[in-house]
Amino acid sequence: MTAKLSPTQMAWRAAQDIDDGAYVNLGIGFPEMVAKFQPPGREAIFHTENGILGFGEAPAPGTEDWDLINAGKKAVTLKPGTAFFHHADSFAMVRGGHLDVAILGAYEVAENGDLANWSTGPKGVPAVGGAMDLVHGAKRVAVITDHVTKDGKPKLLKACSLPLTGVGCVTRVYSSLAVIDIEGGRFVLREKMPSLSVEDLQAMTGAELHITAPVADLIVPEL
Amino acid sequence: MTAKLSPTQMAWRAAQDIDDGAYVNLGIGFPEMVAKFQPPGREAIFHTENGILGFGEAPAPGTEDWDLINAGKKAVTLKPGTAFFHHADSFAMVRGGHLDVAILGAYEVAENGDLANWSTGPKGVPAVGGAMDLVHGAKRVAVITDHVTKDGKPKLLKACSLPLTGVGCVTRVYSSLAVIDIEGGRFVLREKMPSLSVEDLQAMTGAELHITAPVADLIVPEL
Amino acid sequence: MDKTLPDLATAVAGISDGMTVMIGGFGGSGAPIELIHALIDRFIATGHPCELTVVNNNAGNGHVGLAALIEAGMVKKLICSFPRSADPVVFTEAYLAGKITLELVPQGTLAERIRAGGAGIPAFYTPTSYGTDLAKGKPVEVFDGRPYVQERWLKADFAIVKAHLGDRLGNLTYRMAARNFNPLMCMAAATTIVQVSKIVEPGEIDPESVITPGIFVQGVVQVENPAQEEVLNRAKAVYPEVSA
Amino acid sequence: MDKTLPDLATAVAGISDGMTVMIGGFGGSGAPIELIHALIDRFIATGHPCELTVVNNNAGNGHVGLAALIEAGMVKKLICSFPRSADPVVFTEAYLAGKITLELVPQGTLAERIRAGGAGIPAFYTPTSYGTDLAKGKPVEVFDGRPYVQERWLKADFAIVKAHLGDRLGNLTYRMAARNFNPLMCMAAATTIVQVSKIVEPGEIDPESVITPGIFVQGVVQVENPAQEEVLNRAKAVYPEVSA
Repeated sequence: MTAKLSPTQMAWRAAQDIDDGAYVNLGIGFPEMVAKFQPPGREAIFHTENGILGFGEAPAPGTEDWDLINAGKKAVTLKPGTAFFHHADSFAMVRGGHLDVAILGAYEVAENGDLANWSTGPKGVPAVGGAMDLVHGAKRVAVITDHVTKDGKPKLLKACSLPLTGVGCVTRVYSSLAVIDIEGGRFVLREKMPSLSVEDLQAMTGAELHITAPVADLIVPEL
Repeated sequence: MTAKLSPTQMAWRAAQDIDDGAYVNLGIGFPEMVAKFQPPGREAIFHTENGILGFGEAPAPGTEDWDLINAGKKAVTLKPGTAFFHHADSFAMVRGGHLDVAILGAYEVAENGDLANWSTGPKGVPAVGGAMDLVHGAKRVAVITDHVTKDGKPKLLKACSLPLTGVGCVTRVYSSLAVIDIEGGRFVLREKMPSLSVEDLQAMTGAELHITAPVADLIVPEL
Repeated sequence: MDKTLPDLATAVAGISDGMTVMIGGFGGSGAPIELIHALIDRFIATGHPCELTVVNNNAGNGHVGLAALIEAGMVKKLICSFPRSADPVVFTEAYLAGKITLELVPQGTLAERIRAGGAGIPAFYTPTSYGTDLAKGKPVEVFDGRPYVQERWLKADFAIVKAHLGDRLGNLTYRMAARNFNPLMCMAAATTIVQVSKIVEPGEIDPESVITPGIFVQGVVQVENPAQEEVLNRAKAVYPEVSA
Repeated sequence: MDKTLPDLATAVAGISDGMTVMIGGFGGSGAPIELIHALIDRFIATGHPCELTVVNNNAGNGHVGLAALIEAGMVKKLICSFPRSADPVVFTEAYLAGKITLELVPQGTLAERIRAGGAGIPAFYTPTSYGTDLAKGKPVEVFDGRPYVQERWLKADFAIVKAHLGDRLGNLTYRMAARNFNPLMCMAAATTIVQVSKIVEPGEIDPESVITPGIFVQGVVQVENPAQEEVLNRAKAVYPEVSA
């Protein structure tokens, strides 16, 4: 089995690209972990759709205040400088282009930047939340995702097969095997697991990987 | 010369139609005086476009706070329960139909409810302020105006000749000679100065006055 | 002017069959549990109101609050962004059985449609949902070279809302992230009824800190120490309680 | 993160020729007089910035603030709702002489266009101005049987704004009706610079009472005891002061 990054490690890698003072929205699930891995000396300000800017980490169990939760309905804490606002103001921040980065999960990403992450098809109960707003609002939209599905099928594709969340919105993918930019409608490989050849990676990718500069090793600490 | 109401008396008459607890916006100038004449036992709540709900009367000269002004840039005061808000929220109140009454001045009013009160034509500097919003927002839009111009020409007309503020928006006119409703595209006479015959009033009015019920005497105290 | 109401039953008395009702809250935070339960009580006693269209961000959790309203069979249609929760069984079963209709709306679009309803803006354009299934059938217009979807305002006959402090004029504050959709829904409903933890005298709320000015509120009822949906669900509460 | 700026000159250094600049305030209340005067100082010293498009509710009063900016010849176009004041001579003369262009916008539409710019809404519909000269050339659409005018968002390169308290993260409060357009302009400009009466530590502003969250602000400069336009005008002040 190929060595691959854990979700925690992908979150760590994504965190390295967040600047000091950046305004960041982290999607429910894996992306939420990015907040834990801010490099020393950098402090991003986190936004949650339900109306908080600049919240802190999870409280100790038993000390939760259920009026102080994030978009995933998990309890968070206050920090000096936190601000509360209503949902229309919150999505003004999102849609108005005021967030520097949004990091989301993905079912599929296409080489033109299309993202599918909200619906696996017509069966079951559809749920979209704030994802469709986030992909068209933040200055930079990145995705954290396993490189392939549980069945080993590529998640990075020429075109998405699942219902879209947004068109041409993703610019960087942090996968379990590589860091890939989306530029001019193409996947551009930036970093890959050192143990993996470009050919092996290409075989697990559903669209052509372009190489425009030396590909760096994707090196992430044990976490 | 015909006996006619002073602006203060017109304001008094308009005030009699404002219910207890009504949310009211009073235009700059004559309409502002309406606030002074609330009948005993009734208390309206006044809105000003620049972001105050529930403000009080003018402060004593010399005690003005120039951050606490109304839309006419005149100093006002706080009352218990005053609220401040920004301009978009203020006009959400206006445009969203939350005001019960707006009372404005007029250059001309047409029998279909068209109002002209912002521009006397292409010369000079045009200025509109919040009038165009108010006429399409409040549940009831009334006008306080002299019945005729300084030259004795009718201000209540078949159609406005000046640039419009709003289309079909006025429902009641408090003139210096009469109280006239606008219903179904017609002027309906409700009250007139007792000294004036309907024929005399008609002669000073630019469109037909309809009478659908007994016309009451317009009786206003000396003020 | 006194907008205070004596009790929860009076507060929800005006809601009739077939109405569109906005219910505040994001998940459990800011959810007016006691007002919802008062509405269920009325339905159990009288068979009304039913056939409601409910607007909420979610679709209820467990068997209290909005989930209990759905479970009681009072809701024919739900307009929401995220009908999932820790325990979404009530909505899920009703939806899959075809007993309830769902209009799924992206969260920011939902918020903006409600604000637009309150602000007298009948339609607006947003980049959100362009090119997706949720934009199907909606007009698209290009501004400055970028395509946008036209969305319509959302209004309601009633809003039931949870706030923190309120005065008899209807001025409100909220508590932390329990603010969420509540101030918007106050604006967008013909009649807005609010449960507050405490009714205070006019002037006790700093005029700089009023979040919802009273003009957007028609009734205020005090509910001290309101229930938190999350706490109820951890205790596996069911409404109405089933007698043994 | 520290958005505080050392002085007024630094605060306005980024404004260049031809930019669109939103200036907060309604008449004198909330007008950032000191920031405007710092901009005039720079123009006198360097000849820049000029050819500005300014967005404000009014057009200045007397010979200070926005009126002084116009009098200095720095403004080529004004977007406003009400270019009248107690002493509008500066704008009036410039306008009648054809030295300045005016885009007249109804006040609520101006506010909503600015909010739309900040909220990523490229266009919206309003009943305001339908059937009037100010709707000429704008698309009209009928919703639910009523006609509405399509209006476009308004954005700016810079906003210069007056607030009351501010912290180094950019969180702001305002003072009474000096709030007016200021919070909206913070949202709609690529760069928003704010003069505050006092810079406080993060957390000193109650998170419930933050009116402008820091995400909308790029720079904060302290101006203790800011001038009030009304007071300056009653004293017949002129900026820059003419030496004897």
